[in-house]
Amino acid sequence: MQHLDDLYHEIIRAHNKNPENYFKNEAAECKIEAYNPLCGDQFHLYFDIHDKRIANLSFHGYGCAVSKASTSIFTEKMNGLTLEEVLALYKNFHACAVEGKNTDINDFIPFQVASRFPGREKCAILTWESFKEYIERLK
Amino acid sequence: MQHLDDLYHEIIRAHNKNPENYFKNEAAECKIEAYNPLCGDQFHLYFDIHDKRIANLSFHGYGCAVSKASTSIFTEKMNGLTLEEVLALYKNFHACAVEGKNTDINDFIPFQVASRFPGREKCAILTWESFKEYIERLK
Amino acid sequence: MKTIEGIRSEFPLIEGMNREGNKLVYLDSAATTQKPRQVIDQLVSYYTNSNANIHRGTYDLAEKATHEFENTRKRIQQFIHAEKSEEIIFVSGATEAINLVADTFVEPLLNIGDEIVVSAMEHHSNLVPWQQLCLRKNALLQVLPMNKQGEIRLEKLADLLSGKTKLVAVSHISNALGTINPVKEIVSIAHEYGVPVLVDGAQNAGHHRTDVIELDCDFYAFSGHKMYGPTGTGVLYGKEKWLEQMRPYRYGGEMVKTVRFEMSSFKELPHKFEAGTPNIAGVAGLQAAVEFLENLGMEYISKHSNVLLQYATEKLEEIKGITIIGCAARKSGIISLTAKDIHPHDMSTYLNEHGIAVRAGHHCSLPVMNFFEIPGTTRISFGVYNTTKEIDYLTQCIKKAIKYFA
Amino acid sequence: MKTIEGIRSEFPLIEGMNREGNKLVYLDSAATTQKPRQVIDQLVSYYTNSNANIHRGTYDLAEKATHEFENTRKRIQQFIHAEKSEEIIFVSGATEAINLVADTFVEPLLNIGDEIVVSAMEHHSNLVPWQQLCLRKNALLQVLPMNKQGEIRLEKLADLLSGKTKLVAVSHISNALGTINPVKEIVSIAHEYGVPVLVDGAQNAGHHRTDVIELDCDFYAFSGHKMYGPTGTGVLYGKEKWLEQMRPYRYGGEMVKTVRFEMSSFKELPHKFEAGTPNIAGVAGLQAAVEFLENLGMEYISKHSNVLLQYATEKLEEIKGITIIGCAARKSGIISLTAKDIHPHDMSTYLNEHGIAVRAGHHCSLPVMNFFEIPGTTRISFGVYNTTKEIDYLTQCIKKAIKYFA
Ligand SMILES: Cc1ncc(COP(=O)(O)O)c(C=O)c1O
Ligand SMILES: Cc1ncc(COP(=O)(O)O)c(C=O)c1O
Repeated sequence: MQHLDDLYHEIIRAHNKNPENYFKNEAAECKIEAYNPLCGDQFHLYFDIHDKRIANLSFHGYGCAVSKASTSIFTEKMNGLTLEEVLALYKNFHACAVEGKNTDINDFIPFQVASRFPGREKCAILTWESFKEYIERLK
Repeated sequence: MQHLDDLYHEIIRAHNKNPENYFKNEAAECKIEAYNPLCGDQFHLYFDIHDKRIANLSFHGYGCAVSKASTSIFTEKMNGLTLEEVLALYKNFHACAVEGKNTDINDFIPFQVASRFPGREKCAILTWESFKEYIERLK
Repeated sequence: MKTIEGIRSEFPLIEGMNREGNKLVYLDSAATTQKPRQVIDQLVSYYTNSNANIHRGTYDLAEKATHEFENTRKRIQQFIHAEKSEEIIFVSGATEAINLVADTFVEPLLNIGDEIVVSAMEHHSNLVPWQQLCLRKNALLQVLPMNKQGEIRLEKLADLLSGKTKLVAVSHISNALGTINPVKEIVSIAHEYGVPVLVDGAQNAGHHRTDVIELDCDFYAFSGHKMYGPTGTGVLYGKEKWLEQMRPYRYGGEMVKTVRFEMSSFKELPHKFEAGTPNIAGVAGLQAAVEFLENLGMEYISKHSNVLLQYATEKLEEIKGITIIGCAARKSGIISLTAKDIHPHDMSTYLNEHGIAVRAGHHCSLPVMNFFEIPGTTRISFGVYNTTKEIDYLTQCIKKAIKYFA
Repeated sequence: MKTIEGIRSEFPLIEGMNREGNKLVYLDSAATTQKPRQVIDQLVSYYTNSNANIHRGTYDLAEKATHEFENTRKRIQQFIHAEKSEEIIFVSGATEAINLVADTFVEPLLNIGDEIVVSAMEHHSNLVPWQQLCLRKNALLQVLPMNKQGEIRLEKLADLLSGKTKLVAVSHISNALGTINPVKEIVSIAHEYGVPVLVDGAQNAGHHRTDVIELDCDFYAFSGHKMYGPTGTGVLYGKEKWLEQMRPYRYGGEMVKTVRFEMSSFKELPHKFEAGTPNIAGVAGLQAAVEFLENLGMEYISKHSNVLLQYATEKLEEIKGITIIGCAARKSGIISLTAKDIHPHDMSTYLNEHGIAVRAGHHCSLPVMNFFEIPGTTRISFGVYNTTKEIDYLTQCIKKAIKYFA
C-alpha cells in the first residue's frame, strides 16, 4: 500500500474527490480540449485572457484521479499568470512529473512518482501539454 | 552409401548416363513439355499416334538422374501402347514411385524408394504426370 | 482428469510469478493468453532439432521442417473442422487475416455505392479495414446495431442486406463485452441474400469449439497468441471457391511458380498466399497449442470458462457501485465493468499493486464505448489457469479499491 | 577472443546434430541461419517472465513487455545506424517489408508510363512485388543489367533513370551469386535524379556492418531469421520523411488514435505501420540476436565469412567439372556452383547423405538462372559456425559425387 499511496498521495485523492474550479463556462473566451485517446480522458478548459494574463480558468470533464487532480492544481496555479510565466511553470511541472526531478513547488511533489507507474506516464501531464501546445500556437 | 545406392540404383545411373530414345524429333505429331518449376527440370516428349497407339516416342531435355532415368524408362515402356494401356501403366508406376507400393514390373522397382528422399518425391513421377494430364485432355 | 492445480503448473509464467510470496492473478487472457510449457518447449525443440527454411530444401533438416509445417496445417484444419487443408492460410494474426480478405477478396468486388456490413461491437481490427476500404472505394459501411445488453439485433440484419452488400464482417465473440454472437444465424440470413460472411474468431478459437462447416462462414480469422500459442501466428480459413478466385496478397519467394521479368505465375492454394519465409517456429508452437487444447478438450475449456463467468458475474454484481457492461444471454469468459467514480486506469493500477492483471481502457473498441457512453471499462477475462479463488481475491480487492478512492 | 569451437558450442542444433557419430555440416545460412542459445533462451524467458500484450496495459507485466519491445526498436536503430527509432518498423520479414513499400509508398506515386528500376539479380521478393505493381498500374519495370561475373553494370544506371522513375530497388547482396552490390554508388546516382532507393538487405544484415546513413538509402529491408534471430520477424527501415507521407499498410488495433464508424485517425510513427498484435516474443528474440552479433562484432563476422569464401573458392575451383556461377570482385559468403553432368538436386541429395546441408535449385532467383542459362545451381553459404575443416570435407564429398555419378 505504501507504493499505492505514493501515486495516490492524499493531495491527489483530495483534488480528485473535490476538484478546484470545476465547472463549465461556455461563455469563456478560450476553450481547449485535453484528450488522451488511449484511455479516453477528456477535459475541457475554459478561460479568458485579461491584460495578457490567464483569467477565470476552470475545467470540466472526465479522467483518472491523477489527471483530474493534476488539472485541478493546474487551474489553481495558472490563473492570473502571463503566458511566459505559464511556460516556466509548465517546465517545472514537466521536469517533476515526466522526468521525475525534484521541484520547489510543494503542490507538484505528489506527481513526481506518476511517471514510474505502468501505463500512467501521460496522466499527470495531459492537461499541461494541451495547454502549452495551445499557447504556443497563439504566439 | 547403401542408402544412396537405393535411390541411385545402378539401373537409374545407367539410364541417366545413357538414356534411351534420347533425341529431338521436331517433326512429331505430338509434343509435350514436362516441367518442374521447383528445380527447373524440363523434358520435351515427342511422339506420334498410329492406330490409336503411341509411336516413335522420344525425349530430350534436362533433369536430375532420377527424372531422366524415369523418363528414359517411360519411353521404353509406353511406346506401342494404347491410351488405356498407358493409363494402367501410369497407375502401376504411381503406386510404386509415389505411394511406395510393390510392383510387378521389374524396371519400376528402383523408383520405389524415390518418394522417401527429401524434396525428391516429384522427380520420378514428373514426366508420367505430364503425359497423363495430356492424354486425359485428349479424351 | 486434469486438476486445476495440474493445469496451472503447466504454465511457467503463472507458476513462476506466484512463487515465494509473490502473486500474479492474470485476468487478461482476452488480450493474450499465457503459454503452456509444451508450447515453449516446442519452440526450443524446433530451433534445436529442425530449424531450416521450408518448401525448397533437398536435405533432411529442410524436409523435417517442411513436414512439421504442413502437418500443422492439417492439425488446424481438423481443429476448426474445415474440409481441406488448402483452406488454411498461415498469417501473422487475426488483423492480417482480415486485411488480407479486405484487400484481395472484397476490394476487387466493391464498386461505388456498394456496401459492407459490420456489427456495432467490432474490434478495431474488424472495423477499420472495412471502413478504410469503403472510404477508398466510395462504398458504404453499414452497422448492424446492438441492444443495451450488448446483443446484436439480428432482426435488423435483413434490412441491411441487398444486392449491393459485398460482405458481412462480424466477430464470433466480442472482446469488449464477451457476447457470443449468433454467427450461424447471421451466416444463414446473409447467404439468403448471396452475401459472404467473414467471422472474426479471435476470441473464440482458444475457448470454445470452432466448426467452420457448421457455421458455414466464408472466412474465419484468428490469432495464435490468444489460444495459448506463440505471438506472430494466425490463421485465415477461407472457402476454397473464394480463395481460388482471390489474387495473392503479397508477392515474393515461395508463392511463385515461374518468374520472368515480364510476368510471373503463382502457385496453387495455400502457397499463393504465403509469400516469403513464414513464421516457421511459431507455426510449430501453434501445433503444440492445438495439442494442448485438444488434450484438455474444448468442451472442458468452454465449461471451465463458463463456470468462472457465472461465479464472477454473481460476485461482482453484489458489489455496490459496480456496473457490468454487456449482459448478453450468451457470453464467453469476458467481463467489462465500470466502478462509479473510479476511473478504469485507477482501478487497474490499484489491482496491479495487489498482483492482479486486468485491462483498462477501450479495448480497441471505441465505438462500443461510445454506444454505452463511457470512456472505457475495466476488463476481466479468463483462461484455463484461472480459479474461483482468484475471483474471490479479485472481488475483495475491488471492494477495497472502492473504499480507497471514496 | 572467441574460438570457433566456442562459437559452435553456442548453437544447440549444430552441437546436437554432430553428437555421437552423427554429422551435420550446415551450409545453407543464406536460406536461414541457425540460432544461438541466447536467442532461444530469450524466447523462453519472454514467455516465462514477460508475456503480455503491449502498448495498452496498465499492469507490470504489460509494461515490461512493452518496454522490452520498444527497447529492441532502439537496439535495431543503433545496429543499422539509423537516426531515429521511429524509422524502425517491425514486420514479419524482408518480403513483407518490400511489399509494404510497394503498396504504401510507390503505388500512390506511380502513374501510367512511370518506371521502377530493379537489378538483374534480385530475389523474387524484390522483383515480383515491383513487377506486379507495374502490371497493375501500366508502369514499366526497367532492369539494371549485370555482367557475366554477376556484377551490376553500374555505368548503365544513369541511362535508366529519368523523371518517370519512381524507385530503384536493389539487393545489398545477391542470395544467388553472393555479389556485394555497390549500393552506396547506386543511391548516390539515383539521388542525382531525385529517385529514392530501396535496398534489400536480407543477405547483409547478419553478415556485415549495416549503416543506412552512410548508404543514404531511403528504405532498407531485412529478415530476423537470416541474422540468427527468430522466424516471423523482420525490419523495414525508412527515412522519416517518406514514412510520414505513407498511408498505413494494414488497419486494426494498436495503430489507431480515434475510431468512429465514419472515420478514424492514425497514430504517429512507427505505430502507424504496426496494426494488430506484433510478434512480441520474436522481437525479443531479435534483440538477443543483435546482442549476439554485436558481442562477436560485425567486423569479426564479416572477416570470418570472407576467410571461408576465399578458402572454399580456391578449393572448389581446383575440382575438375565444377563451375562457380558469379565471380564478382566483391562477394559475401555465398557460392553458387554447377557440376558438369550432375544435376544440383542429385548433388545435394548426395551431400545430404554425407551430412552436408546445401541448397539446390533456383534460389528464388529464376531470372538469374535464365541469365546464366542454367536451370539451377548448388549453393553453399556460410554462417559464423562454419569452419575450413567443413569446407575440406565438402570438397572431398563433391569429388566423390563426381566419381559416383560418372
Ligand atoms: C536477397 C533476399 N531478399 C529477400 C529475401 C526474402 O526474405 P524472407 O523470405 O525472409 O522474407 C531473401 C531470402 O530468401 C533474400 O535472400
Ligand atoms: C475480437 C478481436 N478481433 C481481432 C483482434 C486482433 O487480434 P490480433 O491483435 O492478434 O491481430 C482481437 C484482439 O485484440 C480481438 O479481440
